[in-house]
Amino acid sequence: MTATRQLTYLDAIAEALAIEMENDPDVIVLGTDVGGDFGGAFKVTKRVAAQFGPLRVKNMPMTELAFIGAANGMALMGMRPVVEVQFADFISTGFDSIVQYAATTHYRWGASVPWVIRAPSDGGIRSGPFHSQNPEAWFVHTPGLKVVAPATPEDAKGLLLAAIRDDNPVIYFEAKPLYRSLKGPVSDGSAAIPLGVARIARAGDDLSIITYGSTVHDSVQAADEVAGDGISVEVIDLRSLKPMDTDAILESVAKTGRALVVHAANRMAGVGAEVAAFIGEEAFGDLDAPVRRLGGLDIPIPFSPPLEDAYRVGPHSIVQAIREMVAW
Amino acid sequence: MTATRQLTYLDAIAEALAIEMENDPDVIVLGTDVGGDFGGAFKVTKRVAAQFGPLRVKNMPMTELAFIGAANGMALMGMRPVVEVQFADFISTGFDSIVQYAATTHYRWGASVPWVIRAPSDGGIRSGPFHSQNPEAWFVHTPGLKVVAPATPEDAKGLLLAAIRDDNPVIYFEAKPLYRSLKGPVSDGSAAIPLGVARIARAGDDLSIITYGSTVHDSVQAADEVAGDGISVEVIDLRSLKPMDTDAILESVAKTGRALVVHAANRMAGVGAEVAAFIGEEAFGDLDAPVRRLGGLDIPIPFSPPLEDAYRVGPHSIVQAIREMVAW
Amino acid sequence: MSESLDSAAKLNLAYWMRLTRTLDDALVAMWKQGRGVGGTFSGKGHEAIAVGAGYALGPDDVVAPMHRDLGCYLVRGMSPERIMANQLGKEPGVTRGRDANLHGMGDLEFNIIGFVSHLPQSLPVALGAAMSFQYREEPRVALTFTGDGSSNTGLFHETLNLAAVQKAPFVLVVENNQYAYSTPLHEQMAIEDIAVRAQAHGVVGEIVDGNDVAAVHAVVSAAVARARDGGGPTLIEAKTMRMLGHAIHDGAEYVPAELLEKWQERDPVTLWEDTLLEEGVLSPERLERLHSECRDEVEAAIAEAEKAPLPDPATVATGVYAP
Amino acid sequence: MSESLDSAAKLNLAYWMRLTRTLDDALVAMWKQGRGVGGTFSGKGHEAIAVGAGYALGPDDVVAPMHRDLGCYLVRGMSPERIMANQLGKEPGVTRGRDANLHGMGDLEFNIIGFVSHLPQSLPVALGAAMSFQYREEPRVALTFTGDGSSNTGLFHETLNLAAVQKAPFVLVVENNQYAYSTPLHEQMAIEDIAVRAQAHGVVGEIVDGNDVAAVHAVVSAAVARARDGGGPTLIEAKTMRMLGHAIHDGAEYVPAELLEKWQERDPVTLWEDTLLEEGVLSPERLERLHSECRDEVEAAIAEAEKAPLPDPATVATGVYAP
Ligand SMILES: Cc1ncc(C[n+]2csc(CCOP(=O)(O)OP(=O)(O)O)c2C)c(N)n1
Ligand SMILES: Cc1ncc(C[n+]2csc(CCOP(=O)(O)OP(=O)(O)O)c2C)c(N)n1
Ligand SMILES: [Mg+2]
Ligand SMILES: [Mg+2]
Repeated sequence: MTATRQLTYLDAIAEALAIEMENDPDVIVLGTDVGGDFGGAFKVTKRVAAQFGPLRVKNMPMTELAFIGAANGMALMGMRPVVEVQFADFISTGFDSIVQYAATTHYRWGASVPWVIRAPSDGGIRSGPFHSQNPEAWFVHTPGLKVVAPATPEDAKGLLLAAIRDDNPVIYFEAKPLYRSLKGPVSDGSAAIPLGVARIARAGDDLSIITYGSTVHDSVQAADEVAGDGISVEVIDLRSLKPMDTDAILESVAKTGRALVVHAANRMAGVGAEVAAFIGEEAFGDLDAPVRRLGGLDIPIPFSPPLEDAYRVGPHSIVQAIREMVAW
Repeated sequence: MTATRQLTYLDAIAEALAIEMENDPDVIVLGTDVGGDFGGAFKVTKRVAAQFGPLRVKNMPMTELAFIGAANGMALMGMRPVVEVQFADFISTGFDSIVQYAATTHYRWGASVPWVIRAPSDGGIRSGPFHSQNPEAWFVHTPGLKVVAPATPEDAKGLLLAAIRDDNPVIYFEAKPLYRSLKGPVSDGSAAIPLGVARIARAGDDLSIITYGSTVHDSVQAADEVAGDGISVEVIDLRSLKPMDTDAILESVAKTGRALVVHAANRMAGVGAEVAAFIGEEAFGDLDAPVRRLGGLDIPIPFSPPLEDAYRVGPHSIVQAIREMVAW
Repeated sequence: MSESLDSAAKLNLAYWMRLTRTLDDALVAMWKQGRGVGGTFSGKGHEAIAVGAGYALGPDDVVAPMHRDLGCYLVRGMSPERIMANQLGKEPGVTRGRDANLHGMGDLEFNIIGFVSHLPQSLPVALGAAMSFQYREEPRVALTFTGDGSSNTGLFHETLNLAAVQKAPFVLVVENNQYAYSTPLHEQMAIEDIAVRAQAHGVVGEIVDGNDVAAVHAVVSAAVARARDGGGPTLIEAKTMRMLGHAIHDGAEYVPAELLEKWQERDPVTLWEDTLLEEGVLSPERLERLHSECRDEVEAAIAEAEKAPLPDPATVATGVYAP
Repeated sequence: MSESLDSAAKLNLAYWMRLTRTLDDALVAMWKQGRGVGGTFSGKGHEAIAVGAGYALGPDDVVAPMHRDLGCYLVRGMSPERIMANQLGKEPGVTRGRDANLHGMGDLEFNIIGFVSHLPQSLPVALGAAMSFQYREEPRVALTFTGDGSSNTGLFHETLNLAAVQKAPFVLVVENNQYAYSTPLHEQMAIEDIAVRAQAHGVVGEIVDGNDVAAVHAVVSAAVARARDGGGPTLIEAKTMRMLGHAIHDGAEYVPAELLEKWQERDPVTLWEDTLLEEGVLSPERLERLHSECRDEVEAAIAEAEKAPLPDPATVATGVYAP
């Protein structure tokens, strides 16, 4: 189980899909354009489409509400559908099937709905308001769902394996800017990484950044930058947003006394608000400075490069926040 | 413009609708079962249905996505549709028409979408997981919407007038447990109460409760209860959640040094997280105790009385939190 | 139509319909007396559809009933006590006090899938079940119900279309009861027969008299058989009338009295009993006994349910997730 | 079919289609050369639909085009510069750098409603516009476009049903181009003609050759006239072929070459030019001039757009709300 190979973030996802489809005939893939020679808008399912064919990698008409609803029914029958929404933005089209049906079923009548929705999210690639969204907050607020957002190839693989094996509906947000741009070591084998356990992406003593998804990398970059000035930053990669590893957060903040919460999604009432509110409530005595949050602006995501850059969090804004917080 | 009459929360809403339909022929009402002699599941539109007839109070087939989408088109043509979703819970069925279309249009191409969606929310009346929801956090997180949640008959009237006159899409959450149970003074005339301005529901010095909707009343009740022990609690009724009156929050917290955020919606990543995170960030120096949050549990809303009571925030849990915070 | 049913089956249908009506009447009465919790729905007028369709399924088939289908829960084997306990929010209820009235009353032991309010969410869920049967090459069928109002929703069409493309073993019964809450058909749609909607998706469409249990049973049985044989999905429009309000609080003043009178003459439960009396399958005495057995069963169920405990509030947050 | 058009109109159609094609070709070329920003969509093959339908509307009518309808924006009066500037994310673009390619290119001055990606959100929006015309007793019509893939969505059906119930002055053109992204028709639906979906809602359904601009113009004109006269909505299925990939990055290897070849023979732009040459409405010289005028216009537009400024990042958060 040692990390032997370097894989892209995308290939790590594709590998996890293949492993679990081999392991378990109840795992099938559904979505628009996922099948055939095409293999998905981002080609994430190309490998499994070729390996398992159309009975297990099924093209759906562009009807998210119905095919996520159908995934609910399959899951109730003991199957483990892995649904791709073409872009995370289109998850809103299947909203009721997720937040009203899947999320509530186990509580109401005790039946499990073990599916995964894979949602390619995030931006920075000039795709505009409808191909760049990070809608995880809607789902973290919804009782009954699990929400995952891997930042590395290793986690992308391990968390997808865990998500598929989990007996609950799990939304798995892929950071699409990382698909091909990020390569990293990936373990052989089929070990899952448990949901709900954060990872220390970079250890440090003076300030904790709590983040997930693509901004983990921006945060590490920022941390490296300020290290030159003797500021030691710890970066906590949450990995799972629901359940959330609150112990890891508290432990880090107890050590550093300063917390900066960062995500790509827009800041207003985002997941970062939950994290910051949690820290303010549970670690008040540890805090040497106010908990700060960085996220996208509270605007639809613009497409033109200068505007999108102004919308997004990046290493530069993180560095600035770190410096201000340390000086507080 | 003096407050001369006592109206129920419901009648105050009905009055605002009637006033604005008289003032402005572009105001029409749409929704399932809103028209005819029936006048809506809660009879909120009965008065205007009788007064203005089926051309202005229009029954829609139970197709929220389409009729909210149609409201988008009407609004683009300069009309001011006021849409009723039968229960706030069903707003998720029209989600894309709200969060993708209406919310983004002005930013993208400069056209106004002046509609109001009236959403009867909140529970406590044994209606179960699909007739008790408080989904405001989804919309507060979505850029481009405005969100309002009146707690009193006076505000219900004044804020609805403002919402209808506003040139943006406004979601107006009605607290349905208050419809007939709450009576209060309501001003004559047609003056609006501006969106984005909070109200001090009860003045106090030792602790600030920041809340909205039905829990304003629970908070005031709790505040009255602890007043006997010499604890002076200020209750801030936000009224508007987006835009939010952050000045009023800061002013109160600067005075009291303690903030408790309360809402009926489930706590996890709710609007209260935004409020608490905001206070933690902007009023850190003022705080004598951690900012605390009370909200519903992170579960679907159960129907059986002992379970629903255990799910909900109420005066009792607020009193307990106040005492703990003051003792901190 | 009733020729294809043997006497035992005919009597069974009579029993389930009468039991349904008796339980339905009891629910209405209790809620009017203030002995209920929250609201409740009556399926009065829908018994022939709920029972006739439910009875056409095999034990391994899956069904997702809606809020007028009390009879379907019964015919699938759910006990009146458990149903009553659910409506009263009691611990032994199907949802253990979590979900209201008939909502959420799923139990996979009976191959019943529970519904949510958001209509018609059960449609794609039942279709997904049908698609799993197909994938696993199991000779099972999934059937679900929906209303005239729900037949206007997008999800109705998306589901039928997907079912058609997949050629899934899926049967959809539309209970056209003339109203969606207060809204009559002509304010909901500009067509006469909902069954024509099948053509939009390349699906077989049928119309049946929803107050004739034998007719419902026959048309559903044929559709189920076709589905099981790989013949794909069927849409069945069963025409009937909602005889009471939308839910218990609704007096339905908006429904013309003549319309109700007209349909009252064709009450599905008595219609079937009269048929069996005429055919000699039932004697008046046997019918009387049937009625009193149903009454006893329902009364016992109420007594049990009323004395059952409420859920323990300490358990409120358990069971949100599968372990 | 072309009989009902006078020569000037025929020439106009030829001009708009050629301009559309020229601009479309230029966009494709620029993006392939890396001179674009983000992605772009080609409407190659859709010119007769976009132009023919757009040309059938009066100036007060409202249109909500989709991502294959470049020609419709042009025929409604939006300049190639502004369209090009939008695609390049420039400040003078329709959305001032806010929305990508053809998305969001609404401008009420031209009675154009912008679209969002979430298909087919424009349908109810256009219907809402039509309902306002009805309410205000204005003799205006709203028309919108959608694709074969989008015709499977629930919103397609909800919109048609609501339009039918309201008898709204609404025209819906389905551009059946054989594919939804990589998915061919037979994996999307189990019917032959999308036009049959009209019957599910009591709406008039028509089928037209989407590569024959005069035919499109005629059938849309008739539908618009009927709508204006209170005759209610029409669904028009225009059959065509998407001649390039779904978007610029897509090589569309999944489309059989023969299919493209077959449709290439009936290229809507040259088909119409050939018709006009045959009819003597166009001379070869005039056609040559038309082509070079379109080229000049597009080149000028590109030059203007390329030198236009990008938006000022300081304005990024302005305009989210109407003041
Ligand atoms: C998406 C959604 N919107 C609104 C409602 C509220 N509602 C409950 S039942 C109903 C009418 C349903 O009519 P129909 O489908 O004909 O079923 P019926 O009740 O007549 O059996 C409405 C509007 C709902 N349940 N779901
Ligand atoms: C709700 C939704 N899901 C997925 C997509 C991604 N997507 C964009 S266009 C498209 C195919 C649309 O096909 P069709 O309606 O036939 O239009 P065409 O592109 O062929 O003109 C898809 C799947 C989308 N835009 N909206
Ligand atoms: Mg009905
Ligand atoms: Mg297409």
